[in-house]
Amino acid sequence: MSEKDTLLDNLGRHGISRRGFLKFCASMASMMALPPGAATVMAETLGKARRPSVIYLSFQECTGCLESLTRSFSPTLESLIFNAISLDYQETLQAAAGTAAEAAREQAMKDNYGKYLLMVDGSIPTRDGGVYSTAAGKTNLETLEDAAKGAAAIIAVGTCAAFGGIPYAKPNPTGAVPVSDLIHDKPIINVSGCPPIPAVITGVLAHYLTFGALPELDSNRRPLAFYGDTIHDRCYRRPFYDQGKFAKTFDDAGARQGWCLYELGCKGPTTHNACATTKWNQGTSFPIESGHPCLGCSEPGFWDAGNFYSALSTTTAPLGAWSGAAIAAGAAIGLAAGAASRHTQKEAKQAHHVVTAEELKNKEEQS
Amino acid sequence: MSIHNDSEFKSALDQLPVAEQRKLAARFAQSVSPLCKDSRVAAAIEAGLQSVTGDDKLTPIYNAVRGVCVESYTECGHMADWANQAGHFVAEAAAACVMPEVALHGANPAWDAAMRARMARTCASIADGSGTETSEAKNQYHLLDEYLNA
Amino acid sequence: MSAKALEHGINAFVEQIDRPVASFFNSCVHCGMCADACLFYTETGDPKYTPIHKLEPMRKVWKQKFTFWGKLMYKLGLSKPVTEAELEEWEPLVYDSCTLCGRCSLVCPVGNDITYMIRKAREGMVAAGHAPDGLKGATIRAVEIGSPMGVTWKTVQAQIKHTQENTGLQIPVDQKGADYMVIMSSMEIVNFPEYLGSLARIFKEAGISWTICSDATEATNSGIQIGSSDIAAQLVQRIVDGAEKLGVKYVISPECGHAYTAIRWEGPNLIGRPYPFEVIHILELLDQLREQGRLRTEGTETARMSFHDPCQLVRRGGLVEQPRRLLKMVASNYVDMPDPGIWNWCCGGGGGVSANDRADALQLRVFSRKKSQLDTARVETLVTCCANCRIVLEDGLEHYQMAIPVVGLTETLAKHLVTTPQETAKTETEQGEG
Amino acid sequence: MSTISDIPITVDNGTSPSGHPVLRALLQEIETLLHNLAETGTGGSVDLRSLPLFPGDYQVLQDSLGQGEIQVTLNSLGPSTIYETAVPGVWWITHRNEAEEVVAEFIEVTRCPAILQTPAEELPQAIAQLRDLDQQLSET
Amino acid sequence: MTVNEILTWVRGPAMQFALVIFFLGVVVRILEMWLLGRTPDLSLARRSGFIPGLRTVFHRSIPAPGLLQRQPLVYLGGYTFHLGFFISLIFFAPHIQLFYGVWGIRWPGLPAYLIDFVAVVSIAALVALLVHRFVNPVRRYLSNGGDYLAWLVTFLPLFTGYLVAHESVLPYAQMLTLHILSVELLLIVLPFTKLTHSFTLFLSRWYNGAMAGRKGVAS
Repeated sequence: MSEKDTLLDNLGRHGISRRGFLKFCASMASMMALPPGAATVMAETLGKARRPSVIYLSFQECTGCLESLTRSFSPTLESLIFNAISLDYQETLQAAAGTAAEAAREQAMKDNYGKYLLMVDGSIPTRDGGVYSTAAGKTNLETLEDAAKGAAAIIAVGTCAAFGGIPYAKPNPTGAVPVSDLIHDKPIINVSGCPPIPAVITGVLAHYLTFGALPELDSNRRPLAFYGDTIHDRCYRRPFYDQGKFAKTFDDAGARQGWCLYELGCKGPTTHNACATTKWNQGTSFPIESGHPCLGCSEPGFWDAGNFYSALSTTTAPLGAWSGAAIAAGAAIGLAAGAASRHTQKEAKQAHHVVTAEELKNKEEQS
Repeated sequence: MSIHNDSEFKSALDQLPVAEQRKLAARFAQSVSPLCKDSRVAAAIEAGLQSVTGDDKLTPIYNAVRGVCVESYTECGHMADWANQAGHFVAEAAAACVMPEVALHGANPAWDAAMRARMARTCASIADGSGTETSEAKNQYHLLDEYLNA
Repeated sequence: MSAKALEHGINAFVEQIDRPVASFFNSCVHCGMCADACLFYTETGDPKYTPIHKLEPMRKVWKQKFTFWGKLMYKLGLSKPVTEAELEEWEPLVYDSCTLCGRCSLVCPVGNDITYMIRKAREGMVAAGHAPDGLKGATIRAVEIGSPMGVTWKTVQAQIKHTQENTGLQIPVDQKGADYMVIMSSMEIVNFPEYLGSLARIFKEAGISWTICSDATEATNSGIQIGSSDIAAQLVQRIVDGAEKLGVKYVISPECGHAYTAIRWEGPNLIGRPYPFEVIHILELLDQLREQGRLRTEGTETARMSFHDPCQLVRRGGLVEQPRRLLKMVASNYVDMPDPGIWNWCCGGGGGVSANDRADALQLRVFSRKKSQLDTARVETLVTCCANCRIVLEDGLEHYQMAIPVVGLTETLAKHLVTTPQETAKTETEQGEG
Repeated sequence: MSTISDIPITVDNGTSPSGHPVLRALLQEIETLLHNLAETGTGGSVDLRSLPLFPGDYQVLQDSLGQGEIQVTLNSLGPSTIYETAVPGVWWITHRNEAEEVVAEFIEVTRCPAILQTPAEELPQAIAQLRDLDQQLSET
Repeated sequence: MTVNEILTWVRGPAMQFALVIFFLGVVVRILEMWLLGRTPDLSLARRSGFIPGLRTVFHRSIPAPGLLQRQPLVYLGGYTFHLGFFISLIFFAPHIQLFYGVWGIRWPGLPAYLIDFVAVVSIAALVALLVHRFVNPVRRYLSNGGDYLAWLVTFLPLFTGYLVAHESVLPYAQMLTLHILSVELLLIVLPFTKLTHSFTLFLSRWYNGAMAGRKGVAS
């Protein structure tokens, strides 16, 4: 593939007609919840877009994100986009390994300095100088800092890269942090989720390629197009929530009738993601549709947000013991206070002043 | 006939029509009237003696004398002035003479006046320190005798 | 007044605060419901007469001495101690505008017995020298002469003599071993001597063995009105001594309201021990006699009669049914006023208010409540059984130009008493049942 | 349990409760778009996947809109079906990928969906193609 | 810290803190009151005050004769928000989940729209009572900072709770955070304000009924 090929040429080479491309853009727009008109705009600009260089770095991660990204029965539109871009470095996918691979990365970074997109997957350990995750003798910390320098923008793929994820969860032995904690001078997009929805990543890429800019982000730097609504807002079971019809167990009548899973611990109301509309496994369904409460995996600190299976309205910490202790302490203090009061009373009794007729007389005269 | 005790006294009074009961009441009151200087009281007694009748006439006189009664009460917790208290009972007696028909409800003005007059006398005796004056009853029997035999 | 006095006052507040008081202060939510139960508020519309507000100084002391937060604030100097000026300001609220009638205690949604607390608050007020002169005078006379109205034994003797003359009955005096000892309120000696006569006649018919005690004729107790337990105890002690000397089984509390509270409910606590005798109110006794058929009446009053429930006897004393049962014996045309029984409205002169000249105007003003009650029921003759209520009612009726005679219940009964000249005397034991 | 089918699971493609609130809103949306089309000539489209529909709701919607006269199948990047519903001017467009998985589903309110029209860019190429054909024929 | 992390904190450590203060405070306040003791009444009782005391504990919830007419708002408003507060506290499904999580027992809840209705009515009642506090001479005269604080901490949980269910003002997570915070505020403030009446009320009523009862009066 040569540098000046446009995306459209590229697709054409794969026997994709303009109609097909229009269809592709339509589905992209649909995914990004862009206004219907946007499809045509995309078709025009995206068609002319040059292949951008992408560096994909994996740090403390489980490869789940990449799996979700590449896993599918047949080449999807998403995978086509990947063909369209030049994925110049991806340890897991590329054939090259060892020094050759490192060299390739250095090269790509030099060639496209300031232009390439940096995709990061996994959190970065910082404790003890970041020794807990290294590749080719370089700590992830160093690798990220180098790669970030020349990046046009960074896409943090998955909750680990975006918010720290599992490594970041208490007690966080490796001192793992999200990308945004380390890089402050580059635009960062968080595509959170454990794993994130593949279409979202391509969507973000498509948007970047189409409009040459990052999409609108929320306060957590997530693209609003996908993270604007909560699962709860978009959930087809919402009417049951509004009616107060809740499944109490995973196999009761309520569960079979598709009632709301709030009481089974669904974090939908506090989770921003596109699962409810984009769905998973090529649009088959999403967790709630298959009867399981949302875990809130696209939200910061979701691992530490209490039991997956207890409702949002419950407490995330044990109360019994604390209350018991408080009562005991209260009893102790109360007894002390009571003793003090009794003493005060005793003193008052001793200091009692006897009212006599004489005294009243005097006072009567005075007044 | 003549009266020797209260039961005779009362039954004799009860046999009289109200108009005459009033007149007698006035006489009983009159006999202790020196114990009270208030003109409203004197007026009431006078009305009784003149056997004024009709609520339209009685009511204003009665209200006036009731005023004296209430003013002259010794209120709870106040030092009792027995001379004044005697006056109070004279006023009460006087009030009995002129009590309007509507307020009577079968009461016997003469009997009521008699009782009050005696209290007045007792108070007076307490006031002068003797506390032994008891002749008022006899006096009232005498007055009744006179009246009946007149 | 001296700082010492203030200290005495606050100390007295502290002495008075117990678990119920703390519970009451803890429970108050300032809903203001007590205001609507208090005739001093309903008739004047002045919020300062809200009952719970009358306790502000004592509440402050409670907070500062007995609550976690209050103690803290006090130590930090963030809440200032009760001042002379405050007591000065509250004196009229505690004495002039509260008759201890207990109506507020009956409506408080959280169950605060506000009257219980105001009675206690007066202990502090008087200790600090903040009691009305009228009450002081009455109290001094009660202690020194033996009667707030200056009634002496000599005076009582005169009335006894008078009564004997008029009833032809012997009034037993200082009779050891009698069942009942009669005590009276000065009011009954001074204004309503017919009370004694009525007792003599009724007891004669019922064959009751009774006596008067020359050392203890006075039933009233200015001590509890002014709020000094020290003095109240002194006065109660006189009666107890008299009763114990004569070895009576019962002491008969007179019609007078607060006297009953004093001798029946507060007495034993004041002297710190139960009595070896029982205290029975005259109406309680009469009602027993009625039940036993030993009190028989003839004829009835035709006037439209109603009964004014004295607060201390009914709401605070528990004599709810007896008065009406008795009155209905002789009233053929009985009618209840609105809010009868424990819900009755005070005459406005109880709790020492009538002894406090400063409160006269206010007392007459709030009588408008009684007026409206009487008007609604179109009462022709008003019966009550408290000498003080009686005079306060007369005052008010006169003030509002209402020609409604007020009579005592006992004498009204006596008036209709069935007298059987030659009745064989009952034996002592039977009389004991009385 | 020997096979998955032995597991007693009943899939309930329930429809949204109480009178299809979402569907009714959708129909009103379509109606307004039809008004626009009639007045201004431009309609609009509704992205069905952005709606919180019950699995069963799609069926209900499809059944209520019905089938019109035209049905087109577009074969590019997988089969897409485009048909006019029984309501003239209301088109149902379903895009699938090679795996026949739905990638996008719209209702488009228009006289003729843009995707059916031949792209202008391809006309020069079309002319060239014809010229070639002519050549081949003349050579034979 | 992001919203969800704050929410997690509010659901955990903050709640622990609030409960500790609550229990500590309540126990101290009750003991310091209880230990004041009281001298036994030596007067001869007409009957035991115990039963009359119990009677008054319940009977005092009924308005005194004539007062419902004099103060309809205070009574009806009072009933409404008290009942409403407890109904929405005890019968709202998410709350039941909370109790279930703490005590392991649960009970059937009420439909959300019912709770909604109850909450709205209670909020209205509270607002009406606040206004009444301002305009009514007696209430205005009696009221101090403590009264308004108590009103606020009672009002907030109901109000924020309602908004959680209707994500009109803030998104669910933010509103839920505020709601739980308001509840924690209530827990912390309760022992040190007039809200202690929720505990002492019963003792006060009992004393009132017992003291009157032993004299033969049904108070």
